Amino acid sequence: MAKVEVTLKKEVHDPQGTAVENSLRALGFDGVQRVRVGKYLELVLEAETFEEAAAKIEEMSRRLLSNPVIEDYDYSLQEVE
Amino acid sequence: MAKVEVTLKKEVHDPQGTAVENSLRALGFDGVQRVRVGKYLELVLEAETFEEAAAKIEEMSRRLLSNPVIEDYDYSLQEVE
Amino acid sequence: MKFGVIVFPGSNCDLDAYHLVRDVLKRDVEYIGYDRRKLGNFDVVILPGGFTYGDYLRSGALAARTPVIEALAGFANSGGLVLGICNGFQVLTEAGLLPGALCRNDSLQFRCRQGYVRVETNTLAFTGKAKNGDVLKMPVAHGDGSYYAPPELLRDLDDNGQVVFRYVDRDGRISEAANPNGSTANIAGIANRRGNVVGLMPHPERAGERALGSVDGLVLFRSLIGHLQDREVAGNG
Amino acid sequence: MAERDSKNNAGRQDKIWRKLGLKDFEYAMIVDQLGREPNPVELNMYSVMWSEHCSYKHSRSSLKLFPTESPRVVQGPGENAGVVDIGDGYAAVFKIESHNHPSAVEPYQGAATGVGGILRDIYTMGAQPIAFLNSLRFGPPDNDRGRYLLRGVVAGIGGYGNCVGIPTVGGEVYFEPCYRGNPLVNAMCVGVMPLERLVLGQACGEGNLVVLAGARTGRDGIHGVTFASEELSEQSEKDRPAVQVGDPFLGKLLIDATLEAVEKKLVQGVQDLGGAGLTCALTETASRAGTGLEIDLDKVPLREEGLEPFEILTSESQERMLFIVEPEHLSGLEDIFRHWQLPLTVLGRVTKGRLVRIFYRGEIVAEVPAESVAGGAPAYEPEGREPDYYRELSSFDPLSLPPLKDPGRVLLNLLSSPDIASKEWVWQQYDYMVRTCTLQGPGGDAAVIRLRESGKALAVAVDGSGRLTYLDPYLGGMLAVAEATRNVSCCGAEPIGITDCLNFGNPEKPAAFWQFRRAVEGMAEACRVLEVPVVGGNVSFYNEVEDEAIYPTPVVGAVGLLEDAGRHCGPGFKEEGDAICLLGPEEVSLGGSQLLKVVHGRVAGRPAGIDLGMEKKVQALLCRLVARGLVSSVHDLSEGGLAVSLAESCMAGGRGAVIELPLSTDPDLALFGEGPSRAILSLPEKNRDQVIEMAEEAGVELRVIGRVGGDALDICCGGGRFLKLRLDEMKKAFEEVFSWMMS
Ligand SMILES: Nc1ncnc2c1ncn2[C@@H]1O[C@H](COP(=O)(O)OP(=O)(O)O)[C@@H](O)[C@H]1O
Ligand SMILES: [Mg+2]
Repeated sequence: MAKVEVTLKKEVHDPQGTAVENSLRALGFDGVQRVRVGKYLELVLEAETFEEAAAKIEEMSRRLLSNPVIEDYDYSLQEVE
Repeated sequence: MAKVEVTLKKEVHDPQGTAVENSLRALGFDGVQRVRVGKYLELVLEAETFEEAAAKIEEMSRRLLSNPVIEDYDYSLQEVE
Repeated sequence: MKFGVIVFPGSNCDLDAYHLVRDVLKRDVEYIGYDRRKLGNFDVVILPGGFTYGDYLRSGALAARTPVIEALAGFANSGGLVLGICNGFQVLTEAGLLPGALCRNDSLQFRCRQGYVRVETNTLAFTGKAKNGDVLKMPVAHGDGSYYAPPELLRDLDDNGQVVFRYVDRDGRISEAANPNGSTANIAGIANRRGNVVGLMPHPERAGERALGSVDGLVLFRSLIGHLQDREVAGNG
Repeated sequence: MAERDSKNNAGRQDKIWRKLGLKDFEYAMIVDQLGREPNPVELNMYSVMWSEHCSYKHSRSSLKLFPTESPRVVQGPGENAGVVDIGDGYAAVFKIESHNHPSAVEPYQGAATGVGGILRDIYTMGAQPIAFLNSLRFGPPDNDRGRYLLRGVVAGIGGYGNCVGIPTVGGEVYFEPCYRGNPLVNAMCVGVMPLERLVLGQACGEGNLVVLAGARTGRDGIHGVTFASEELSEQSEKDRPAVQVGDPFLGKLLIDATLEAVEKKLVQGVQDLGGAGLTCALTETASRAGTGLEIDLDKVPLREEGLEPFEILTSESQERMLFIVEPEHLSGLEDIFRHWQLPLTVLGRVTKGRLVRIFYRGEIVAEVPAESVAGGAPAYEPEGREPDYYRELSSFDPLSLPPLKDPGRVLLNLLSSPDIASKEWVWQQYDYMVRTCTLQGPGGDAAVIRLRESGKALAVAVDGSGRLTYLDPYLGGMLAVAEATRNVSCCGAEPIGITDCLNFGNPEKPAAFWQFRRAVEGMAEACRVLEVPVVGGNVSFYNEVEDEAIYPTPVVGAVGLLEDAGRHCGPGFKEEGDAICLLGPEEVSLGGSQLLKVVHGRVAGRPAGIDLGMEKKVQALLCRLVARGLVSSVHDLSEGGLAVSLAESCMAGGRGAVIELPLSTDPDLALFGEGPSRAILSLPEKNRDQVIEMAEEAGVELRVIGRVGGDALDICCGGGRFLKLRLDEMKKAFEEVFSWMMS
């Protein structure tokens, strides 16, 4: 299984993050300094090796799961049966 | 910093996941068995201890970041200066 | 002269564009299915508004990866005229046929309202019948319309006259209140470098009949028709 | 087979029907109708279908009071939506439905799936959906939870409607403390179709195939109808399975595919899957057609493994449709669904006899008479008793309050109160223009949608009355019908039918049932006199939290026909110098008024009564005036009375007005008193005599009270001035408060 995190690049304005930040403050949570909101994807896929899986996920992330103009991605892999 | 993942509960239909899954297949990625799409949040917050931070994030996740009726959440913490 | 309207799963302004071309402008128009691998013989291809694939993942992202888009890219590369309206604009940026990206409205809400745009360049096939500075009344209706371009790209767009429309108030002034989505530099529509692919968030096809409150959107279509007629004349002579 | 199962389980299922919401007496009826004890699968099927939501057991006898016929009615209540002939071979199809309880626990998805559900009811009939409306009630938006609900519900309605590309053109939003824990979310959909395309939800034709299309079936929404048939409690928050996630993308594909199948005449019957899922769709279609069904549950495409037969049968997974198809048309249907990449599965076939027989892994797991499950539930005649508050509140005399000191201030106050303030914050989140047929969108008395095929137009409005129905249920019922139909008349359209959503408390409580019964009687009476049939609707009971019920809230969706789309009228003053007239009776009251609520914080007194005969004359006159093009604007008088309506007409047209009221006027009553059957008109001076004459002929009072002009609303009386407010200050009060409140 791959867990992919897609986040807005730092330079890109993140209104959702700001809104969550404000709501948290309004709810009385103090000490919140910065919130960014992105996407989280879980993909279950078949692959022979970790390397193969990683290559696949890389490519999926680049070609579909993220938009390189505005987003970065990161992922982690773990084995499931 | 806390990284929070909010996902639809397993039993709940995830239209986004299904659409991404179909699209990946159409792009020729084979071996994709299941995709779920959720939210990913990064929060920078002040806390004296890890326990305090964890408690805060728990409460935020429950009260604002997710709706327990349809969503689950998970999080991890790491120290930043 | 023939217009085509691509119908993706989840397009929903296909009907409106089709109706405008056929019933108001009285021109030939045909729907193009999303599963087509060849476009056929069209002079202008419209990517209509709507929610292709539900706009799941990102607006326009999944539609931008369908077979018909490859055909469209070929069409555009050989100089064919392509107009992306609203979701169509999003599809074009996702497909890399237009630069930049469309992000979530800064209000985080869907916005449907009448508004105004200013024509920034009238040297394109799409705006030939307008004057620079003309103010057009056209509605917007979208949730992800905030145009983003990194600074270098922004400069390029300006330098090359690729910014086609900006959000303005009724008097043609750029203002925050006139910007429905937080778009960079009030950008409402852009062209590719070559000027044959244009995308805009507002809906010219909803501003084509008096009964609907505005006919200002017609100038885009009339410009295209004029351009094609000139080309025919030039071709024949 | 089924019988043996039930014997085996007889011991174990010890009163399990109670857990499923059935009464002992109802269980006995089931055993009687079945001729044996039901097995657990069958019991689940009965329990969902005999829930209040599906069986209307407490409302059925009252609903019989509604007139349901007119020369135009093609299909009244009993099918998925009502169908009314609009000439030229076309019909209007419409229905309203509640999604209150799901919206209370998950506002976005609750509202979104409410929209998806009512949408399916329309295209199930073969009609192209052309408009959505919604009627919403919340607690005051002065706290986070209230705002959270409002924000989520509005986003959910927009999220679904915008995505499927059907414009949301109208609605209403009100705020009262009684809706705090139990908001009301009623969604209405209107469609149009060529009459010959009408298909019904009937499983006709022995040997025809039963086909399921659309989304896979999962565990979501199991027993959703039971959830909707109980009071909300702490437990509801945890009632996860009752909430579904909508998939508007799939919804959009299903509309297109279904309508194409209907157009090509490939389907004999169509039924959407909504409340009670497959069980409802199967037993209702069979029962309507008087046929039986054989269904293989193994064929149902599942989203996850391990669903039990009862779960498959009662799941409320969204975006699914059932088709009855002649075998030779199956491949045609498959082609269409394949193009849209939609799953389509043959589940079984139509049989002789009236049994629905369900197979699972080669065995019969349920065998039930369709009519018994779908229509065998008891009809109760609950006891009704006038509640204690009723007389006490009616005896309150609002005129005993001290006179207002500064009517101008009061008007600004009213304009910025959440009930009256502009709801643009809401509707700008809805795409009200897609399909390019919206001639008048939100913000007027009714929305006007043109019909490309005929040059005609439909006017649609939705109106409910909670506060007034609370104070006087019979009157409130009449007023809801009168106001909704008047609103379409104001645009110049003749009301041709209504659909209603009855939101009430627990019908097993005599006070709540009394409210219900009286309101229905009032609505029925109004429909009779106004000659508008009820062609469909929905009842939502058990709108209570911790014993506190909502105001009894009947909501009426009205549809009107405009012969000429080019001739419709809006509320805004248009021309400088136009005469302003007040049309309709003089009788008004401050009982139950917005003035009393906003300024004095009271909900009490007797609302002004209604003369339904006069209402009818007023509506007919309005239609004639607009049809002949004699008036520049028409605006209904409702909440906030004359002053608020005048202010709205000024703001909508961007023009001021100078008003001179008759000498003997009591200012508070004249400015802010509320009463039915009234409207503000503006008209060119040259039409004045003709309009006065037409009003006289119609037997309707009409007084010229001022003229359009200037940049202020200026209301005088015999040399004195009641109030003068500049347009921009009124606009500020009216337009800004909502966004400010919600940010
Ligand atoms: N208040 C009402 N007034 C008129 N008809 C009603 C009312 N409530 C329900 N009905 C009718 O009863 C039938 C069953 O309603 P319902 O179970 O809500 O249908 P569906 O399952 O298609 O949503 C429908 O034809 C509906 O129009
Ligand atoms: Mg139905």
